[in-house]
Amino acid sequence: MSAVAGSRPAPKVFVRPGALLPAAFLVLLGIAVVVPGLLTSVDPLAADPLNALSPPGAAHWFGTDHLGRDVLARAIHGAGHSVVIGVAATAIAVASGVLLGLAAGLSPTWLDEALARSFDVLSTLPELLLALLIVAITGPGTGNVIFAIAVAQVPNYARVIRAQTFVVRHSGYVEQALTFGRSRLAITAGHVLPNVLGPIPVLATIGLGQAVIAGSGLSFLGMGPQPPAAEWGAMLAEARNYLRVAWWEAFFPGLAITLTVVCLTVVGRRLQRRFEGRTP
Amino acid sequence: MIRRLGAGLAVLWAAATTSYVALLLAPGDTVDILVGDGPDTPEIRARIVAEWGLDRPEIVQYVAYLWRLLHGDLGRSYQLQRGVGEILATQVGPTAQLTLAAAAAGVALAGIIAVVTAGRGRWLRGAASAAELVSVSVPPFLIGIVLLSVFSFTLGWFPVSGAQGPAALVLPALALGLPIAGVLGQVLRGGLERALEQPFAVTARARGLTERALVARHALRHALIPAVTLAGWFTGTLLGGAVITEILFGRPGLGQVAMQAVTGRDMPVVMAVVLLSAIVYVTISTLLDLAYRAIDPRIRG
Amino acid sequence: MTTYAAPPSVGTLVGVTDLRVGFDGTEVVRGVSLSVAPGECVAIVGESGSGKSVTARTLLGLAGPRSTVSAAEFRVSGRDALAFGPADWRRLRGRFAGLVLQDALVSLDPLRTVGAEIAEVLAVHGVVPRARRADRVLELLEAVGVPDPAARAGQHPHQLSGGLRQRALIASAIAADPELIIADEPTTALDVTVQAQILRLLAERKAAGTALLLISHDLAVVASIADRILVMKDGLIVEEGPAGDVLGAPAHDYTKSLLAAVPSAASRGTRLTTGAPRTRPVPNPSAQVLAGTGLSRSYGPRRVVDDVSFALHEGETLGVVGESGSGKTTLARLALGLLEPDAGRVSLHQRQWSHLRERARRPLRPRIQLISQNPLDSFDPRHTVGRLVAEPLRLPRAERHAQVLDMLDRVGLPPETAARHPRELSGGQRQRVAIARALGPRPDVLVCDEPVSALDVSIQAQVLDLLADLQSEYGTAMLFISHDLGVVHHVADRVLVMKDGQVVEEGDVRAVFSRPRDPYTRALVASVPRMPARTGPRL
Amino acid sequence: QTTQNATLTWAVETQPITLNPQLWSQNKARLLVFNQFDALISRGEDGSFQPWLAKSWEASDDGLTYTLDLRDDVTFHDGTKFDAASVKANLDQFRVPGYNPAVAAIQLKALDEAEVVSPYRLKLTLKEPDALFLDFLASPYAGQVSPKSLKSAKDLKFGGPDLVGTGPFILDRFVQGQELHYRRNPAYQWPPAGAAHQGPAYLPEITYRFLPEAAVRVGALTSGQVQVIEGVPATEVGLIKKDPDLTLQTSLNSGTAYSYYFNTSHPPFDDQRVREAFREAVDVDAVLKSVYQGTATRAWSIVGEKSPFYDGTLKGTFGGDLAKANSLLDAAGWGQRDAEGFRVKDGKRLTVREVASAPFVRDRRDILSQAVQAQVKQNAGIDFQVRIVDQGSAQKALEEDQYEIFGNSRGDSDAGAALNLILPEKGAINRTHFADPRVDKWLASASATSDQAERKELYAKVQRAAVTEKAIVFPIYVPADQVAARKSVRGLGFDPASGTPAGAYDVRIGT
Ligand SMILES: Nc1ncnc2c1ncn2[C@@H]1O[C@H](COP(=O)(O)OP(=O)(O)OP(=O)(O)O)[C@@H](O)[C@H]1O
Ligand SMILES: Nc1ncnc2c1ncn2[C@@H]1O[C@H](COP(=O)(O)OP(=O)(O)OP(=O)(O)O)[C@@H](O)[C@H]1O
Ligand SMILES: [Mg+2]
Ligand SMILES: [Mg+2]
Ligand code: NI
Repeated sequence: MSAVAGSRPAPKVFVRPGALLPAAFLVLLGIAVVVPGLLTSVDPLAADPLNALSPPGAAHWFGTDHLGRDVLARAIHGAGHSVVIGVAATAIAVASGVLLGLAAGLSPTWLDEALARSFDVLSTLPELLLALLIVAITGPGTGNVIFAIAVAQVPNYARVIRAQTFVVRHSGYVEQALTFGRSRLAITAGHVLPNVLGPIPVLATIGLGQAVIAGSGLSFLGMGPQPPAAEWGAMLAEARNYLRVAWWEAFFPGLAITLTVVCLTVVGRRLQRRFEGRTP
Repeated sequence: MIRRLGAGLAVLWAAATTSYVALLLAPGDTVDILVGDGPDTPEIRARIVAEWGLDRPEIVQYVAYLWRLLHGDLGRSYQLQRGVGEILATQVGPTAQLTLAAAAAGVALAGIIAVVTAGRGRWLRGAASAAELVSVSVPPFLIGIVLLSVFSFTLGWFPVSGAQGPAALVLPALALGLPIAGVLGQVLRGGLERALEQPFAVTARARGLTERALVARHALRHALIPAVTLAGWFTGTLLGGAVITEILFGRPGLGQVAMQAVTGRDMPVVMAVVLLSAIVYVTISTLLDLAYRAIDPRIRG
Repeated sequence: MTTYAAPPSVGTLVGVTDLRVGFDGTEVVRGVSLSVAPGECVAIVGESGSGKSVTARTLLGLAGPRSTVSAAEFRVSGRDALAFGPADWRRLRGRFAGLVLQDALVSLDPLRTVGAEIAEVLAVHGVVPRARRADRVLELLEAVGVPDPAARAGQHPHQLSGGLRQRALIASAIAADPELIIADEPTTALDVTVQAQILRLLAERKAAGTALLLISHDLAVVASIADRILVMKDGLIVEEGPAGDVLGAPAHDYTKSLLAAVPSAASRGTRLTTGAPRTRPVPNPSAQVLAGTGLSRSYGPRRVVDDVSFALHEGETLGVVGESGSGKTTLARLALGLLEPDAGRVSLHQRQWSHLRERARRPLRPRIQLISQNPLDSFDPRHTVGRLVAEPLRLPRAERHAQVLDMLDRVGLPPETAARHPRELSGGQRQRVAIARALGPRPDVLVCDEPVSALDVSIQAQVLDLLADLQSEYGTAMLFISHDLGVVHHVADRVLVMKDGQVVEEGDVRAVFSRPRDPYTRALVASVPRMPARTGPRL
Repeated sequence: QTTQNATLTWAVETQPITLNPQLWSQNKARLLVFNQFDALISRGEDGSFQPWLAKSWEASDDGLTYTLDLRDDVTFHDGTKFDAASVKANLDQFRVPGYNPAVAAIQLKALDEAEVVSPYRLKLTLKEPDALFLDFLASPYAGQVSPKSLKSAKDLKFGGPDLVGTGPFILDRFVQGQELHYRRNPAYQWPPAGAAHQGPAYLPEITYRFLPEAAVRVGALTSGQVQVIEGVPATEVGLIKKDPDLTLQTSLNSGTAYSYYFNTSHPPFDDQRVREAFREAVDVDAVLKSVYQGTATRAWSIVGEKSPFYDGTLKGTFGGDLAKANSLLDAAGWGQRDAEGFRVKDGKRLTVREVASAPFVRDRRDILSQAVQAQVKQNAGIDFQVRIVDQGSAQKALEEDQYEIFGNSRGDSDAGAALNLILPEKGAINRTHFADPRVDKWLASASATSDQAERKELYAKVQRAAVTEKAIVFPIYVPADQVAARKSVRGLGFDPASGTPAGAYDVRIGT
């Protein structure tokens, strides 16, 4: 005489055309990061002062910037900087977030409490301000920006992992594994860790988008990769002075950032739906 | 409550100390900053060191720093030649105005969009969701630039800058508030839709409630819970975003001061800003806890 | 298969012919006809997913988003419901018919007070003036038997027990004095004693002249109160008739199997699915495998298990019954060595068990295994069935695989199941996987914590038969926990009755249930709903 | 026709670090200083010194005493009288330890003492002759501050409304990060000799709004929200010129040209051929055209064209000869190239680094560096790395000799002052590590004489030595200031001493 759990049909994976576009863009982005040469043969740093600020046309599809560099080539090569910053920062943040979160979730109460407070301290500073502070200390540059964004994002992941660890630690299957006579270490490695990682793909995909935005924000403030590196945020920062004469110089890097983040978020949400679909 | 206060103070102390240590680790030294672009001779340096007390051991400087903090003395800015407290006092107002206006704009926009579109037709929801997605995906400074170009330079509806009057607040508040509206809109709509599917919502319908009454009386409060948990994030986004917005719109405020201080490594100002934002964060998260309790009786214990 | 298709007569409150409801193109209600006359109690019974709830909700226009509803004729309150707009439906809901939803525990808004929820109906339909509303809410709470209504009205649902919540929900359903109450599984999540109270409450409303449409998966529950019973399967009504006829002389095979599958005193010693007799392992009273003496355990100030002793012998099944919160699961965890007792000790094979270090306990763990109520929760969501079943096995890789297939075969699952994920299986299949996994290491003791509570009667019957078969094959001793007295009566040799962490009565199952000595046991036994005379009291 | 009561809003790029004239350090703040304060003397268009608060002055033949006759009709904004005692108080303030160590150590190095001879006559005694002393008296440092407010000001180092002067405007509001607001000083009767009118200023009020974003400044001007802007970005110059509602005025700055100084203390720039090759590898005209849209004036010497000491003969002596650049580098042993096309020698790439401190990068010099970077890479295989870092890191790099190029321009009203800092072996900002006894001697003699013709000749020798003979410097452009305004704004001008925008004394709104 108890509630009857209806079994849910297994989620089907639909391939809708709308789902394909973001994925296709991300693939293109991946190519731009790894082998930008496939997409353009133009040197993103080659300045041609005499052809500066020429509008989009046959010679330069996206026009040229204030130093006569090809905006398309710079946008493509910019992926390398912007996306790598995002990916590296997210990777570092995820790795340390998982480690810290897991440690907190499995620790005795006092240590857990201390770790949780330290996440608090990190989050008391707005992300951008913290990144600014770190960059101000370490100096501008790609590596430092990555580090800064990573540090700022660690608490996000650590908190989720910590909460997730609590849940998994008290779940039926961990208890069950105990009755099989498995050791704590084996259970942590075999059940807890893999299961707390569940939300990470989703969080990381969406976090990646936010890291790209944060990176471009820092670049915009002049704290990012140094000139002449093509980085979308830095390109935008330079281009803002030419808005009235050359909209294309700002438009394309802006579009690149926006599309990247939109596509990452869309894919992240789709992952999330699939993820949620499979854990009732 | 006492425990929360204690934890809050501990967080503040940790924030102050962390930033102090972090700045000590920075390259170059304070004297360089004070010398600046000007002529640089050993005599000038010696005078500066003496004047700022930089010849004392670091630990002494740190203790002195904490001691002064306890007395509400935030020190003197290296760059701006003025008391930090005084600088911040003039800057808190504009930033508070900006962030509150942005928060209000974000919340209002998100609320309206969520209530109007929750559970409605595919197209309406699709459009709202796309708009939200774009608003969180466009870098905030780009939103600012576009708003400025369209509404100020071209249409001339709003002044470009400054902190005069409500009209000057519209564009910066929007620039800062739109990404928030996007996130909040998504969360609220998701919450509303989830609430509207719950058994208690079906029960309420079975009592003869209209959909609108259902949203107003039941669903909205449920949707608020996840939104409230995000508010800490909003605070960070607002304060961080204020840096870019203030610079872009030429508004006075903490963000601008912070940026200036950070690039100039103006230690006292940086630390004061860090401390201030920690205070804001701690205060807001405490308030949120209370709000949370007010909304959700289940956690009142 | 017969389809009942009499046109609703004019006097009916609700009448529908050939009702079809589909979600996203799949029809889940496939031509149901039914009618409810004033003052009548109609019950729909059927297994999970047969479409009972959807039918009930559709009668109030609440089939939900993405649903498509069609009917040959659909009359509500004498009007043509097929032509209703949202406003027409709204005027009827709550006023003409009150709905008590299936998920009683979550059908009240957790953020609002119980009083506000009840008052809402009054406000929407303007049945009592604003000033009188608060009083009326108290009257209603009183009427449904909520003690201290004034205090309860100001509380939130989470502060109320399941029974009180269900009452409050019923109060809100009857607030506007509807002519019809639709109650969807109103007692499902409740303890037997509370269930009996709620059934009494509904019977009172019926006596007061309100018509009832009662939905349940439990035949015994509806037996006591329904005038007519409709048996539903796969979206169709397979049998319909006066309660006595349907239960006493079922015409349809499905109804028959449904009735036969109910475990009870009468079914002891038989296989539930076939009715054939089965052999029970003979307990060996000299070989004690598991024993607890003077066990106590507290959470905070509350003693959840209080001075409990028990002994379990080879081949024996010890049943543990008790209401929710009485400490059954806690006792199981103590027995499994997952929880240290505050006082007392547990011994396994007459050797120290509860006070061992985990390292010393580990090699012994395969001797005692667990089957829990919600198998899905006890499966690592990432693992396949094969991997899950293999986990407790300490065998070389090659043998392990063979053993897994063997165990799956024994629980009646095809070998392909090994590659699937448990979430792709039905509830009964999942419980089979759990059994396969628990029996893999050939334990001496099997602790079953409500192993069939989540299952339909027919599936429950299969699982109980399976457990019994495997037990007699392996001679495993079982600590069998259930809130269902019928189930315990069917499977157990001896029984412990628990209340508030204490054992109030213990003894041979037949003796305890037929001649309960303790007043609590007596109340418990009395609360069990009974089937009509044909099969006698079902315990 | 003049609208007497119209007010004006003027958008400026930088917010001053301090409003105290005695601590002034930014040329961009000059126009603000001279709204509020008057100096003792002023400079005419021809570079000559003219009376201001001092009616006349006389220097002794040995150049060791100056006697100033002051105006007797001047009052400070706080009502106190301006006289010889107040000038002395101002000068003495610089002697307060830690107050302004830089001025005390450089501009006032020679000053021995100030003596009040009579209420309006002051005698200044120097320890040694100083050709730049009059320049000091005409600089913002000599802006006269009420001695009373020097004592009572709440925040002396910052200045602000309670640090008062005698100028045509009274500062009555400062909002950090937002604006400065002045109102007219109705009692003002003592403009400098070169002023276009007499009596109080035309404008009753003026607001200076701080708008650091160039695009925002221009947007504010074109949409009529401000009437004047300074710091017009080169990209907008064309559009502004075309706009019939706007006017644009340009003036070259005085002082030194923006130049790259080569660090000669270590390779590769210890080799003069490499220094010359670097200069030849850049097509400066093309670079300037792309970066400044043709609005920048190419520089040929350290000293800017605006300065009377500019040596015109240097014009056309270097730059843009790619063949020469490459043959010079080949000759210097940098003949090989690596995979990326950069020249290498002994396995080391031909890398030169510029380190700049972010807060001091202005005028799109970061972009200029990028353009030069692209040019030297394409034209000569030189790896030019540009690092724009925070002040601390920049200072550290400079101290540790971790740079090869140092970009700098100075806005000193007397170019000689700048040369004294940059070129002598012990110069305070000698970043080239250049040491030439001849140059040191020429500079010393030029500082000791006040004969302008003689100074010009000496400075010409110095310039030739640095630019052509030793090639330690690569002059690039002469900084200029642009002011754009609505058509109705009249009387905008430039400070003759510095070439930066002048204060608002003569500004009016009319048709
Ligand atoms: N909103 C819905 N969307 C899609 N399918 C639904 C929906 N509601 C019910 N169903 C499906 O309709 C079928 C019948 O559901 P219903 O809830 O009526 O079963 P039931 O007989 O009440 O079962 P139980 O005893 O478990 O309550 C099930 O297969 C269920 O999955
Ligand atoms: N980890 C825990 N912490 C605090 N209290 C607990 C914990 N586990 C159980 N309890 C409390 O102990 C009491 C007994 O719980 P237990 O799960 O043993 O009851 P049960 O008889 O199995 O009930 P049910 O039939 O509902 O499963 C309950 O009131 C429960 O709230
Ligand atoms: Mg149901
Ligand atoms: Mg239990
Ligand atoms: Ni049941």
